[in-house]
Amino acid sequence: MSPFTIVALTAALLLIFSGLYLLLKTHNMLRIIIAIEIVMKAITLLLVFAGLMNGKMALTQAFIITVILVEVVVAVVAAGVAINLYRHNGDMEISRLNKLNG
Amino acid sequence: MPDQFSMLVYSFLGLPLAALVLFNLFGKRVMTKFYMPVGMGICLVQMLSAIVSLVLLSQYNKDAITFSQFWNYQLYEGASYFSPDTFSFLSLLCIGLVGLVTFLVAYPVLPDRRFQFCNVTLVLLLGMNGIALVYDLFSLYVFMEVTALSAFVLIALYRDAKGLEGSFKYLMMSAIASAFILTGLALIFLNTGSLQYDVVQAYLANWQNGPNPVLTQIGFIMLMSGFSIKAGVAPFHGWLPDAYQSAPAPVSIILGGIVTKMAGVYAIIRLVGEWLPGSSVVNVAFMFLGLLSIVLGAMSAIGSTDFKRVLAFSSISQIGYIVLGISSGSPLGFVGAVFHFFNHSVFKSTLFVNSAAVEMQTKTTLIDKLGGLHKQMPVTGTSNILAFLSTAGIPPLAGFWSKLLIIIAVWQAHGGVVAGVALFASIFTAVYFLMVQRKVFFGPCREEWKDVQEAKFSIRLASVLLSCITVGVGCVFPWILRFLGAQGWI
Amino acid sequence: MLDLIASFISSGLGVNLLYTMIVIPSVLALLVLLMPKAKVSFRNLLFLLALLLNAALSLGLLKLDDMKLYLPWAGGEMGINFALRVYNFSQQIIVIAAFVALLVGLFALSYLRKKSYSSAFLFYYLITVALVNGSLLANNLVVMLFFWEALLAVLFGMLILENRNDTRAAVKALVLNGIADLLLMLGIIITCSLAGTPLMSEMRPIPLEGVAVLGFICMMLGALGKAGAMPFHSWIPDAAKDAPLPFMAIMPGALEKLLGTYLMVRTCFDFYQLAPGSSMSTLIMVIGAVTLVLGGAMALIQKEMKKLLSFHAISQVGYIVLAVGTALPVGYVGALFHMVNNALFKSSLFLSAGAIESRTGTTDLREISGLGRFMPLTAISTILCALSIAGMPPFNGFFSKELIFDAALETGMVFYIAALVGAFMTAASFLKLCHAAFFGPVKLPEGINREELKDAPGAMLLPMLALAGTCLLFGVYNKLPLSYIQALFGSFTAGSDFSGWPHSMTLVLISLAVLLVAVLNHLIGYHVTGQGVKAVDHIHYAPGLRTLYDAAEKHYFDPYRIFMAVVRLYSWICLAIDRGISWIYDVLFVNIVGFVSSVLHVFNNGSTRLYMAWAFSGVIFLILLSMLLR
Amino acid sequence: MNNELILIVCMLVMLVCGVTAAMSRSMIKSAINLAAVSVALSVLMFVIGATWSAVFELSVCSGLVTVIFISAVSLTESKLDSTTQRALHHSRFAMLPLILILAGVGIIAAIVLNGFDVVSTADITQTEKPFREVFWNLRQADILGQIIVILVGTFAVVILFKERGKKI
Repeated sequence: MSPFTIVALTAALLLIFSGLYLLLKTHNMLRIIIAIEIVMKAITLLLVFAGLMNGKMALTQAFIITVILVEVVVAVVAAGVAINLYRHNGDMEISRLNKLNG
Repeated sequence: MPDQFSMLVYSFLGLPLAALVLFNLFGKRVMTKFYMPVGMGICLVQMLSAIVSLVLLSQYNKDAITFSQFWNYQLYEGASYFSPDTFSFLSLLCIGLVGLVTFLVAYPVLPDRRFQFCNVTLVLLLGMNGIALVYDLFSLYVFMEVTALSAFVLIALYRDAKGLEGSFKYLMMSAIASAFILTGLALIFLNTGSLQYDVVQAYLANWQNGPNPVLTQIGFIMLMSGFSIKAGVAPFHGWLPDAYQSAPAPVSIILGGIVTKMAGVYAIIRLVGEWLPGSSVVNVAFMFLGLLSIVLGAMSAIGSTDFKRVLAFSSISQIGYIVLGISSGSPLGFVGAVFHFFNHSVFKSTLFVNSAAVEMQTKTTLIDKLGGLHKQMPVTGTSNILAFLSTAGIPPLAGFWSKLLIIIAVWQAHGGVVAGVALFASIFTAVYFLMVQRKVFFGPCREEWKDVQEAKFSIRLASVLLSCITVGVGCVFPWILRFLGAQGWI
Repeated sequence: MLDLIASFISSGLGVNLLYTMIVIPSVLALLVLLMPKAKVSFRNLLFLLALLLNAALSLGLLKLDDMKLYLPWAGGEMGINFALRVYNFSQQIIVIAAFVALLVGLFALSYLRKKSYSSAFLFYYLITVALVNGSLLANNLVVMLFFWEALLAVLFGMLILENRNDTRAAVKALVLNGIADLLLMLGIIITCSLAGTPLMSEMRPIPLEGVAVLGFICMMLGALGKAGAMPFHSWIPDAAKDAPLPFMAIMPGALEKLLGTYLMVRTCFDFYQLAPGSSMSTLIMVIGAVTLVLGGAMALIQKEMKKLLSFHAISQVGYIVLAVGTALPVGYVGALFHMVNNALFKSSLFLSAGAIESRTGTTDLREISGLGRFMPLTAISTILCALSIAGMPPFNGFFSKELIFDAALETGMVFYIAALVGAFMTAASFLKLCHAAFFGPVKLPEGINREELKDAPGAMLLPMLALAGTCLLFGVYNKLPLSYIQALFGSFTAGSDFSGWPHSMTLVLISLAVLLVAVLNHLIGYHVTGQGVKAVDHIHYAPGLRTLYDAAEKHYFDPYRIFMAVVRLYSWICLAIDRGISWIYDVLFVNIVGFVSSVLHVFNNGSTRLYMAWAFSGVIFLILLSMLLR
Repeated sequence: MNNELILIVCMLVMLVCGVTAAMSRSMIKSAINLAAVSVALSVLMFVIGATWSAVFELSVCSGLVTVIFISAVSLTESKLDSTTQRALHHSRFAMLPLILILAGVGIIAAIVLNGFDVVSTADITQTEKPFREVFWNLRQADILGQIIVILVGTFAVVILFKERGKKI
């Protein structure tokens, strides 16, 4: 039981938790994207940890690079949608997103 | 099997890529007329290839066509390559079919933005084809992201408030799902050192005795939650009605018809149905999720006032049936779930095609505003009835058989109460569909809809084609069952 | 000559004759129906040809020995095969039915000349003949039930022909007969399961114990319903008001009685062992006696010829039921003889009423009088039949009634007295009828010219007279029918001969005394009121009886009415229950669903935070579940 | 164990910066904190020898994503995050550090008390192939997926960021 394992698991879990907490609590669309990014960072940390544990660092690096790419594109699309919504609504308030019901 | 045939599989990825290059290489002036026909052609070729591959598989008694990679022929451990099996080809067939219908409907519905629509739809098809073809969980995740991203863009195609809103909600939930899936993958990868299907399957078969069972358990729960969000299984379904309702008409067809199923249900079927058929914990969990989806979807659909939203809730309910079938853990339930997968993509596309026809002709999908359209739109109304009956599981339509298999399997696995609830909920299915049918198509024609015309030819063609498949598959289903029995799959 | 034709037919067709009897009238019925309106005479010819063929074939049938025919039908262990059988019992009844049908059919052609529904009526008529043949020939109880029920449908069709707007009488007939047939169905199920076979020819008489009693009662009630005895009688007087008279003559007058008696006798004699003096026997005799007396009593006061006759149709069934109920050889023979006689004189009397109606436009005895001068042959025929029904020697009615009196007396004095009372009422009412209609001062309804009033046409007179003549023939030469009838029962009636003059002179004298009392009563009544039609008013308006009669006229005692009241109460209760259930479905259920749905809508209101909360709760649920289940 | 100390420090920096990014009232500060998380992560990767992913993390995440954020913030700056909103935001997240500390203590206590350990599954006998070969030869499907993801990104930019009123 190395301190590294403890800290890595705890840090990843706490980061994921705070990311999801932000996601759940915030009223701002851009902060949602930040929350997603925080969670992704934690997951990257987890992936690194997994690679260290199973000794397949090269494969892990390939995974991480792909994840980073996907994450960036998600951020771009999310920012694009958020900016368009801002143009419609005039602010980034997430509770304005209530037009769909019926 | 002759090696040349395994080249067939390249068409699933190669053709859309080639079309993308073609579209963007030449100017829009030249290509405008060709976007939709090329898309349709690609979907047709995909359907044909899928059918040929299915025939080949059964001809040569092979489980899967493993085809080599693009520039290297050696397969190391941890490699990601393509190995579609029967279920993959069935999904590819569904993708081709729904894609074809989408292009058929988009042809008259989207006179502008064809360039954008066709490009992104082709990417969407690529993503879904990738999901069906790959043999590695991480690649599955990547293609899932491709699918989801192109779906966000398609929903927000018109950049109207509703579309953007639905897109953003889908995006948020999908991001959470991705996070869950990746967490799960990381924790499983920690133990296996590879994410190839067979490695993960072998590990999951005996995970309790493997290293780090706690991490694996957490990882598996995360994985399941992520896939459930993508599939729209209750209680992870929140985004689904909004996304379906807000999307442009052709986009809701491809979303409701295939995207959520490829993005979520496909993985659930693979993981739970194929890899963990005997796991009682997972089966009980999915039994609860399936029942909740069935009941919640049906109940919510009853109170909905928007045609597309009713269909969205119905999707939740039907996906619940698929999940319930998988949760039985028996081969019968698996076959039932796979067929419900196919049937649902057929009849749900029909219904969305009809909603697109109604929306195009009347510019609204609010049920209370519509009424008495059957006289003006007989083809749409009739195919709608057929699809509804198939959804509700009325014999001899296709939906009846798959539901029957599922309910029998569930009865055997979980007892009569669960099967009874599932059966009872299908009464609700009939209720809300009859309600919609009565309010939209039957009854006296409203004054403002007196001059409504029947939908355009290509839309009618699409709904007639799908209705024929529903009826035809329903009629030949006993033979399909016999064939499956002869193959020893049931 | 007839013999020659019969043997020719039977040798030619053999066992095929059995289904030919059913097929030929049905096919010709269709042809009659499809014949164009313009070819009326051709249609009539075809109709007559069908009836003639039927009569000829029935004669041919007479020549066959005991024969059975099996056609596989709805298979199964119990083998509901299309089994037909002809043997001496059915042979004779079919011949009687065929000849009565021929004669009444001839009359009907003339009667229906100006009616719009004639084609449909003729079609129904032929179908009826086919179905009657079928039910008499059936050797399988289920097949018999099939024909039996089909007959009910045809009956309904014939009843609504004349008056399509007011179908109350038809519905009444349908309901009463339907109940009877339902009971019969139950009885058949019990009988078949007890006997182990649905084939009548295979059945051995079942002792009346336990379930067999129920089966017996159900079968008998079914038969009684067809015959029109109490408590299934009340549709007949109602139907008489509107239905065409040939219908009254053929269905309640003749064929239904034949069928009902046939089944009654077979039930008591072939399927079950009805012992003389047993409680079941007494029950049936009570039913018979009550039918007889009440039918007679109601007939007594009627002043409308059709109604009077229809009440007599009920009353005469009472005699038959009474006789069958004795379960004595003399009773069975008497019942069957009376059945034949009843078919003859009752149809003839209905035809007379038809003739009078077709000439004067009414059969109300208060409006017509002294018709004998204008319609002598009708009068003769009517009087002959009246004498016959009243039991005047040497007519056939006398001999059959004597047999029944004999049987009744042997069983109990009460039944004998009831039979005598019935005889008195019959005689009195027919004295009234004949007196009022044919004698006395001439009185015609408005619009009928004295000079133009003629006797009925030949086509009407011929059947009437032929039937009346047969009545006389069967009375004078009663050995002819009785020898046939006696042969049916084989050893059961061996050693006694019922033909010829009744053996007990005392009984004959008592019967004649009753007739004399009836004549005296009529004379007194005539003397008091001065009108033939009011000759029995002193009985009608006698203190005590008057209220009863009033109540009966208002249908207070109608079993149908009581039954319908019960049905209405029952249906009201059912409706209340049904309302309750549909309230559960329509209101409670819908409200619950609506409520749940609206609650779900609140939880699906577009708030992303709520959606995420859903999803996270799902994850927590999965984690908890996996922890719980480990 | 110098190495391990550096790793632990990196992770703690990640945690602190991540929570700060979540709690920060200003969007720009959030973005910068996020970049700091990325930097810490890439340092961590660099230390354990995952050079390629470290470079990617550094360039793409801490570079590109921050640029995207800042441009998005500047595009939507005007009425964004008024003072009341910020106060609200602050009050919403005031409890977060406390929760996190409690949760962290709980998790560590649970791990230590239960004697929970993560078993290494590394196969020492097998030498791993170099990253270049793994990435280019083994993960070809991923590379195809990446190409397609970039395609989607391009289309998304074309569709979502195009000026209004223009039709394509």
